[in-house]
Amino acid sequence: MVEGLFYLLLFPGLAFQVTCGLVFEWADRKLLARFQRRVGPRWYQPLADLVKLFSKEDMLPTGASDWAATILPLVSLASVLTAGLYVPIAGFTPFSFEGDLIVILFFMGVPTMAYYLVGMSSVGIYSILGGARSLLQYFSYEVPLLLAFSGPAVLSGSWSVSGILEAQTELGPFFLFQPVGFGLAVVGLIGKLKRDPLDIPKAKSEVVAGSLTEFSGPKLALWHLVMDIQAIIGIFLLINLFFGAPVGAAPWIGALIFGGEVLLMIFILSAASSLFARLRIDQLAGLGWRVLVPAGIIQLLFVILMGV
Amino acid sequence: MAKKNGLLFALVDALFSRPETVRYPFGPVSLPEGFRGAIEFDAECCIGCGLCVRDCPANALELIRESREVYQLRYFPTRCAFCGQCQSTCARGAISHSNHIVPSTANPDAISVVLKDTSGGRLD
Amino acid sequence: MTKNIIPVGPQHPLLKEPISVNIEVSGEDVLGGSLRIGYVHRGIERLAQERTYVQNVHLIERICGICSHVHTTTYCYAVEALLGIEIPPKAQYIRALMCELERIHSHLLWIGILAKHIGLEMVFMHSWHNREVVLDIMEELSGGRVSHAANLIGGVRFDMDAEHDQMVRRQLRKLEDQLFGVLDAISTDTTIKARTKGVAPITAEQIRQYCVVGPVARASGVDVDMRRDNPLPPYDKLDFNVVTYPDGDAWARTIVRVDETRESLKLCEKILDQMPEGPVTTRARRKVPAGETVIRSEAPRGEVFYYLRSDGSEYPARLKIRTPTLAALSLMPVQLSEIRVADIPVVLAGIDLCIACADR
Amino acid sequence: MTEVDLLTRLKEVAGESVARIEPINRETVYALPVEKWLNVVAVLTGELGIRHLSAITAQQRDASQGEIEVMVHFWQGRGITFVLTLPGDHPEIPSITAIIPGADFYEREAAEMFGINFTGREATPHLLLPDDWDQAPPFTGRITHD
Repeated sequence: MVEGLFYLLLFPGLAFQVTCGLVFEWADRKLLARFQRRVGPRWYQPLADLVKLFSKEDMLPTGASDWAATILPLVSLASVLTAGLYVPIAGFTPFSFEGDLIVILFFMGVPTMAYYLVGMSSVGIYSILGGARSLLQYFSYEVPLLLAFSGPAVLSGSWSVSGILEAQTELGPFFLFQPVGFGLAVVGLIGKLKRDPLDIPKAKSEVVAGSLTEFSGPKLALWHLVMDIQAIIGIFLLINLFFGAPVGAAPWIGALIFGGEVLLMIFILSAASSLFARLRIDQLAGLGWRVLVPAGIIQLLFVILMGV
Repeated sequence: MAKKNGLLFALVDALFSRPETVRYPFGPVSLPEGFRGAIEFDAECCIGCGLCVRDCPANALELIRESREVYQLRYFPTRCAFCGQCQSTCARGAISHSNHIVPSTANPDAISVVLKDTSGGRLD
Repeated sequence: MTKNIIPVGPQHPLLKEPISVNIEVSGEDVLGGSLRIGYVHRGIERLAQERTYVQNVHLIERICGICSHVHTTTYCYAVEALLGIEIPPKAQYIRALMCELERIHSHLLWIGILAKHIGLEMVFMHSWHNREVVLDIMEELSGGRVSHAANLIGGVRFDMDAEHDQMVRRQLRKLEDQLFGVLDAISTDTTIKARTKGVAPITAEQIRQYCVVGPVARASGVDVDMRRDNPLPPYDKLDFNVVTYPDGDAWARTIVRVDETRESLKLCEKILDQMPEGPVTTRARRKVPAGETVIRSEAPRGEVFYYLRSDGSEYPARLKIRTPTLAALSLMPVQLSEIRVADIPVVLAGIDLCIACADR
Repeated sequence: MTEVDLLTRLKEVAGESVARIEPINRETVYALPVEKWLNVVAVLTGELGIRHLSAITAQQRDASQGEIEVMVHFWQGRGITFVLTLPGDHPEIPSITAIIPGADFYEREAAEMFGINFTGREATPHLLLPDDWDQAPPFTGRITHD
């Protein structure tokens, strides 16, 4: 009971994930700032933003669904936190079971749906456009992402993340065997997180802030938290699936290596957002279905043949 | 190489060079030689021709006549557009721009200073 | 599909200045748009009639925050034409130098804004970082980053000695060093190309119909440049290329400005090389004899047109200012059709909006 | 096309009242009758290829007379300006937007600032002035300040 509460609230549950999410946001903003020759925020800036937003007035335009706007960020937060429970941190897996990869992917998909619904339940044209775009984008990146994630699963013959980790201790990190799959997973993750260059649903110059245009105060804070935690969970998952966990090392060395891998991933994401211009939604659909999906299928076939 | 990976090169270059941000109120601010701040007035040189008052596009100057030889200048620093016209107009070199930055206000008529001579009429 | 109106402006993250574009969309397709300007109309043409010629120099400077110098230069040439005086050659060269620096600064600003609109915040920051060098040069020379107050009727307000000359050359070399990589990157980058190539093409015929000028016209293959066609001194003694591209799409508009930035850098060096010695001001009377004049000059955004009539007093009788943005804006509703919602920022950026100029 | 040729052609189109008046700076200036204005513009943009409209300047040369002068500035390698004089009490001039779409904004501005009525084009909302502007056009008469 006490142990369960510890897992849920502290590690790897709420407190740890929120902290990691905020650290991710800080690292990301700092890196972006340095790429742009700026100084960047101090380490407590994301937390300060969060506190500030929570203390702000909560407004919604008349006609927007108050019910949807309140419940959807909470549902999203709950699902990303739940997903986080099943993702191993440096090989530490308290709740592992066969098939937890599917559960994680399901829960990770919930915020996207919530984002779509929240846009559609609003009255502003920007929100509606943002919601519609997020669904279109979902169809473009989700299939390549699933194909990329099934690579490690097929190779290790297990649909649990800890099973995939175990397989990697024998075979070596999977990104060596599946570089294409790894690339696809990164692109898919960027799409899932709606980050530059695939921030089409919330492109500032086109649809202001997408579905979240009408949001303010605590609800907006919750959405920011969801995005941050979703990002860090996605990164954790990617590392588990493609880098594996160090074998037989002391826990602190394992944690150190894991932290290094996380930083590398954050660097890749930040650099990608700095280096590429935002795609149009039709270009993304074209890229997704003409390039990424075939590449994913070929990669999967290659993995299946290798397994045989 | 630099051509092909232009943006990547710029990114790495930026990452390993010092940030350009100026921490404005905390660090030193370098002003150029010809910076146009609050004006300074040299009553010794002034002959009271009043051209500066006429040419001022912002109506920031008023000439006060003390006697035939002695003139003072009333200056509204927050009306001033810092254009340098009075300095260029004054044939006797009685008006010059200092490097004192004047903070802006909501009411431009609120502050006025009577400039008597260079040392006493300084705006701080 | 239902039709919706996207209100871009008067306040919108896309815009730095207030303008209202109501864009009719159906899903992701743009059907058309209507335009409303005048949010920053200050009545400068009317105000100018209430001020003396000398005061007007500084009023005119405040038409625009980017091309402020070219406005005062054109105005001063107009007044000097009425006065019948010619300013000393060195003053002409200093005016031209400031004009070219301003062109670099305006184009770099534009490149940054385009990059920001298509989600390349890093290029935006780097471009504006380079622009800062140009602003530093101008501040060092004139004492002001944006309001240079460089012009007087009858000359320029500051002189350039050998030290200034060295400083400008040093800064320009520094700028070249850090700029050319970014410019190359912009003209070869795949994603920028993907977002701008073929977007909202303007034909040369449309350019002529709508009397559009400047880089937008040159990007559609219309070879106009008032620096060459109707040179104010000292452009008649300077040798430079006018960059044109035939494509007419957003990509061509980008490349034209990138190339013009390079061209202007070269021109700055030439101006410095040819800079004569001598005084920088000449005496100008306050009362301007009756008469009228028309002056055309090339601002960073295209042809600036000034009509000035004097009735012999100290106050202008009529001052007419036509800014290049006004011409380009009339073309915008035409461009806002058969594009996607995602192209709106590219189209809006492409014509280099300067609303303060357009409204006056 | 030389200036003499241009003047002859203009006289053919718009009658003998066309006059070449004193040039302004480097511009050649022609005075035209308002009635033939549309025909002149059609000839200019069509066979003469003078298509670039730089600006339209309206002004009251003498406020007491009230006559409004419309100057239309073209550019084709050199500046060509046409001057049309309108009566002050009822200034009316045919719109050229059908021939030169780029004239739209300039005409609207002149209409707002001087109260000139450009005929033959659809009514448009204000371009520069506020929507609720109810005073006289800014360049005619005095503006009352609050």
